[in-house]
Amino acid sequence: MKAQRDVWGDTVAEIGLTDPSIVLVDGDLANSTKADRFAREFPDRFIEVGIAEQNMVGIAFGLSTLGYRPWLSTFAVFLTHRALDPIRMLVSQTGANVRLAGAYSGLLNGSSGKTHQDVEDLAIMRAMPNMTVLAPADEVEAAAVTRWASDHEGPVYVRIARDAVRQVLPHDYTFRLGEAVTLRADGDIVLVSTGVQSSRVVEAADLLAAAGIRARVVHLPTIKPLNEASLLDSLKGASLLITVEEHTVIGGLGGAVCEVLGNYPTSPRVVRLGLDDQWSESGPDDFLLDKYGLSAQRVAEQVRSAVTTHEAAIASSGAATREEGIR
Amino acid sequence: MKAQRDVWGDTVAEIGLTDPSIVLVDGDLANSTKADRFAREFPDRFIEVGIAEQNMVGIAFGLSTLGYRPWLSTFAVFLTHRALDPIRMLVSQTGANVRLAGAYSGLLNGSSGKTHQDVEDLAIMRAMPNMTVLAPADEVEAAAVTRWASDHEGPVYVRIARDAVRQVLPHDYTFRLGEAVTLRADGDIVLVSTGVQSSRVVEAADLLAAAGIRARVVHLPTIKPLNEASLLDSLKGASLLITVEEHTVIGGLGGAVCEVLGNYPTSPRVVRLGLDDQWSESGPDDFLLDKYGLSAQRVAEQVRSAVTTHEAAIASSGAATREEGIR
Amino acid sequence: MDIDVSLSDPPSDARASGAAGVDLHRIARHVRWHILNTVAQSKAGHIGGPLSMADLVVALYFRELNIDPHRPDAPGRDRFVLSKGHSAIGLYSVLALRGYFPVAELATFDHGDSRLQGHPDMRLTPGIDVSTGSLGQGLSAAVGIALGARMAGQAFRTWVMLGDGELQEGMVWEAVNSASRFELSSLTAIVDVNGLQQFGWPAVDGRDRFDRSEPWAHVDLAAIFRGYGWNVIEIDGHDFAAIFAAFDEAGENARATTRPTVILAGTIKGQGISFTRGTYTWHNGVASEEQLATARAELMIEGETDESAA
Amino acid sequence: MDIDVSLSDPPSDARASGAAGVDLHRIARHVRWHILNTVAQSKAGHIGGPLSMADLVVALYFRELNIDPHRPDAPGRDRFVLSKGHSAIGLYSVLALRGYFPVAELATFDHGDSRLQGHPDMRLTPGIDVSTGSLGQGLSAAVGIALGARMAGQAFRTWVMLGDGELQEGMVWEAVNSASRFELSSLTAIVDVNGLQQFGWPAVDGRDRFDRSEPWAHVDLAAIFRGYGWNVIEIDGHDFAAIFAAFDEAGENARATTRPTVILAGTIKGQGISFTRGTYTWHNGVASEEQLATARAELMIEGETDESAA
Ligand SMILES: Cc1ncc(C[n+]2csc(CCOP(=O)(O)OP(=O)(O)O)c2C)c(N)n1
Ligand SMILES: Cc1ncc(C[n+]2csc(CCOP(=O)(O)OP(=O)(O)O)c2C)c(N)n1
Ligand SMILES: [Mg+2]
Ligand SMILES: [Mg+2]
Repeated sequence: MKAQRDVWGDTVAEIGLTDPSIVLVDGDLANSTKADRFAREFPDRFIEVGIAEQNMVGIAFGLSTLGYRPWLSTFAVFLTHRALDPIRMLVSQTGANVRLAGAYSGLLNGSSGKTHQDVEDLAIMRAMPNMTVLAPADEVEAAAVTRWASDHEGPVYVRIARDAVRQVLPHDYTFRLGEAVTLRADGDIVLVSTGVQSSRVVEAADLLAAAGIRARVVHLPTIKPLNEASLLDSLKGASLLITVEEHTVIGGLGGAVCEVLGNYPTSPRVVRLGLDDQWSESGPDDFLLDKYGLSAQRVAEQVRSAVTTHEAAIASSGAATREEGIR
Repeated sequence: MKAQRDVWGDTVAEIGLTDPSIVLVDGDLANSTKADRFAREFPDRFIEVGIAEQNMVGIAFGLSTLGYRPWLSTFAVFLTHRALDPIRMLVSQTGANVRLAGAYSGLLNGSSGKTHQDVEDLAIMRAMPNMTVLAPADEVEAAAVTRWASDHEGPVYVRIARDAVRQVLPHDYTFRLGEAVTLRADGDIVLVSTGVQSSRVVEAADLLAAAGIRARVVHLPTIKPLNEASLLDSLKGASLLITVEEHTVIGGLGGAVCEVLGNYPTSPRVVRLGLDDQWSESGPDDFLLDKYGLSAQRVAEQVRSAVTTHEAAIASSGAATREEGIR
Repeated sequence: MDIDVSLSDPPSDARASGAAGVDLHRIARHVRWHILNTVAQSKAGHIGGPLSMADLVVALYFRELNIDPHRPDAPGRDRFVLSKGHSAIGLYSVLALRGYFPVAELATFDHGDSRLQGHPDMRLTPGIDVSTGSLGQGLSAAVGIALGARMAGQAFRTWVMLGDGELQEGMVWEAVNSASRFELSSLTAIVDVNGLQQFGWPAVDGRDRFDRSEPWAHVDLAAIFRGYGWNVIEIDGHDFAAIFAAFDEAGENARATTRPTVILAGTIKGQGISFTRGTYTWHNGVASEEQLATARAELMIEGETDESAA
Repeated sequence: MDIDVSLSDPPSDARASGAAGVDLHRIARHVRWHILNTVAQSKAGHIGGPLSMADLVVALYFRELNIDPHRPDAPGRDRFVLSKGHSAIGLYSVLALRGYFPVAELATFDHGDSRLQGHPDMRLTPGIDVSTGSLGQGLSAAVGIALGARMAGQAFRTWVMLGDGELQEGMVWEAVNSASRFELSSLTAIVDVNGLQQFGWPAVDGRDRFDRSEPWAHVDLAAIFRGYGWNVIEIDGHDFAAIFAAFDEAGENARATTRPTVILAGTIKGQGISFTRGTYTWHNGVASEEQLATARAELMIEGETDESAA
């Protein structure tokens, strides 16, 4: 198991060997984000801006106008919140060739707590025109996405996790922009997830299988642009859809899925799991995942109770779709 | 017809007369946002911070810890983007008593163009825990919401429009947090809108009525917290639901509605109208509304074509719900 | 469209009329006219800031910058970032007179489907190097450009125009710090110190009498820039001789020092037209027919054509 | 829990042992021990920054601030904002020894469901006036507090502790500008100038040898603050006599001038423990059992109890 930040740091350093246009812009966190590997290899292409995230974006933009292809790296929350206005005007509105690596995304940041957690990045970056938004599942996909983004023309935001998760993708995995990736094919209860949470959702599916509930697992590494056809295809035959994300339940993966399905009135019910519109706290990873409902165990529990509610509703209405609702 | 910014400026100045805890923090735009009225009346409670939006938020927060109830005012985009990190940490995470008035929201900002347009504020602010997000329809509701927010304990974001729209609410209107407001009761095609766009949607409904299409209009002044029961109630009997917002179609009103309806598999199809995930430009109001599909005329057109598509689908499937989809 | 100028005003100093026979005073008058007139026709736009920086931008584009209007994307060109993007119409007027696009196109300013957006858009307008409009971001972009130029072994210089109100934006100081840390002597910032911003602080006792105090009255800007390790030059931003002396010094600094240079240019907001001069109330505004007539007379536009201005 | 101290170290200067018979040196030793030990037990947290500011925070809470640990919300109390919020454990240790909450509670630092969050949370911890953690925001909050105090006719003073790396954040300079514009002499900022941040710039040639250069080497911080109209005091931040002299001067400034005061306190990152001292690699870190033993010995904790420290 290798943490995504390690993979990102190694991969960017590796790409730097062959692509001299790659430069790295740091916000005084290179030893946390693992940008320090690039710094050691390519001191002349490593730009330490210090604790000034807005300025980082401006400098990266400026470099991009000369043909450089900058990666920016700092904690996700300081990109998506502290530097949002420069990202909007200088990167998104101009379509600049800037890659944003949001490190320490989600809940798990080494006990730093809510001031350092980014549980809104997907909602914020997804709303921005011209922005590609990626959230890899594990070490394999983190490497693939880092390579893909390095080659891509235009703004990209990549959600990078601090701590390692169980690998769920094969070593020869190929990342395809927008495509849904089915990690467990079984079942008409479909769990849709993104980022490293997908790894925990696969574990949850295993727990559910042990309890006799078959659940499909669909992983969406691309939050934007979504390939609707691919998503719909992966959801075929679903009777209940449960989105799970290490992110607020508002406006992120769950929101994106609901927006797509809104077009299809007979689509399955969607239950959204994630941070329940609340701030969290400091604490060890296991504690946080457990308390905020994102551990494999807790996801499995919540799926079980959603299934029970769903089946009761179907039984009482005698129909495949629920009676209650807005009709 | 009175512009919302005028109403906001007058109302805050009026409240200042009786409530000495109200202070106003400006970002060098008081003569645009109409905070200058308060400045003239209460120079000792008017705090000019200058062009420093992050600092505005920090200062307002500091004042709130002493029992003051600050209103902040600048262009919406410089609150929701430039000052997002202080809003997150100092206002949202602490639940501080701070009121954010986002002026010149949406597309229409006196030809300033995309660098000054805020078409993501609802998506961004809605994702933030503890944040109340309001978007009044007209001058009457702008006054009501300004009063409500002035009394409210905790963080509030209010979307304020620069230019006047046709009044759609009665003078004795009472704002109730979270509640859906039905502006046209007729029809099973339901247009759901928010902010000043609701006024243009009422006009669109009139145009549609003239063309023989009855459309209900539901206005949601509260983007967060949504009162689900009230929303569902207002949507009863809907066969097709069309959300319309002067905002990106991603993550805002349309997103919120889709998230709620996701729970109800037999709910109507939702078509989302608004800025189509693109940046806009400078231009006169009418030009922009027309080009970007938000004028009454253009909304009516799009509704008509959505209805045609919808009816064709029903006819060909012979069912009340569409065949195509993910089943 | 080449520069083709008939000299009608006597130049007040040698540099203001140079090799190409261009009379900068005259060009600046025409620029000022286009600012007021274009905004009046478009019924929206800024006036005071474009007018205060006009002489500086004319001096840059007609004498100082290494640019070619026919090759606006030439890799080796000097870069100019209008960080105070709300003054776009001032820059557009200079670019048009300099030949980047037809003067007639100014009439499309702020219209729909126009290349001349309310704030500068580098993807639309020939000659615009960086998109701006949200204040405080241009210097960071310029730092990135100047740094990239050095990394790429390019010799061009990078110029930025900032507003004095804009300096309140913290991001500017992040960039000021980086510029000297990275020893970017090829970077020259000009601050249009016109002593006013959009609303600002009342002059005396909190009552608004349409007078306003210097936004930086309590602050010693030169000392701050020096503290950050910058070269500082203070001049009258309406005096071409002083402007060119400052440009020369900045050029010398670029060659001979490791420090970026800031030119603190004292200007008057709304300069050049009697009713817009020295007041924050003309930060933006739409002139009436009568006011346009007054301005035309004051700027001595009558009988001159744009073609003859540049 | 009242302050009850047995004097065991000879005080090195008069002020370090005052009316209450408190030995600040000894308290500071215990604070340092709690910083290292608590983080080691919690397996996460910052070390270098908490250690460098320790003497200053001890001096504030045990001598300078007008506070009462039993009434952490008293309206007239002096306010303290730890803008460099990552140094929370340093402040928590001082607050515990000062009697705001039991010393034993330090063991809950960074645990789930704890009042002692990784970064200070004003809604959870008694004695925390402002939530911080995202760098650069504390001074703005303090400006708002000091301004509000003046508006409300309250006489208390407002103190802020900033990191030297933190000063790179532009929002700090927005607030610096406001503080002097609003003539907030009741505001005192302390900068913990420990010459290091988390990663920073390599000392010599771009190769990383775990040495780092002064983040502000190219900058004259005192000149900048003076340029903004602040009173500036420069001291050794580990010398209690110098610290109290600076506090006295800041108090005098609060009464006699209209300018805010900044104390640029020269410190050493990781000060007080041999292996954490002077290196950026202990910005954060978890000490081994062996390292803890070394520190215990160096800090002379053996045989002393916390209860006897404060
Ligand atoms: C971040 C940001 N905040 C606010 C504004 C709105 N605004 C446009 S111009 C202006 C005043 C600028 O003053 P100054 O920089 O002194 O420019 P000048 O006097 O040259 O017009 C303001 C507040 C903006 N464009 N960007
Ligand atoms: C806005 C923001 N950016 C980055 C960080 C991550 N971070 C925490 S501490 C630190 C270094 C701080 O250096 P300094 O201010 O000098 O503190 P000290 O040396 O006293 O620890 C960084 C970059 C942060 N907390 N907030
Ligand atoms: Mg100005
Ligand atoms: Mg430091």
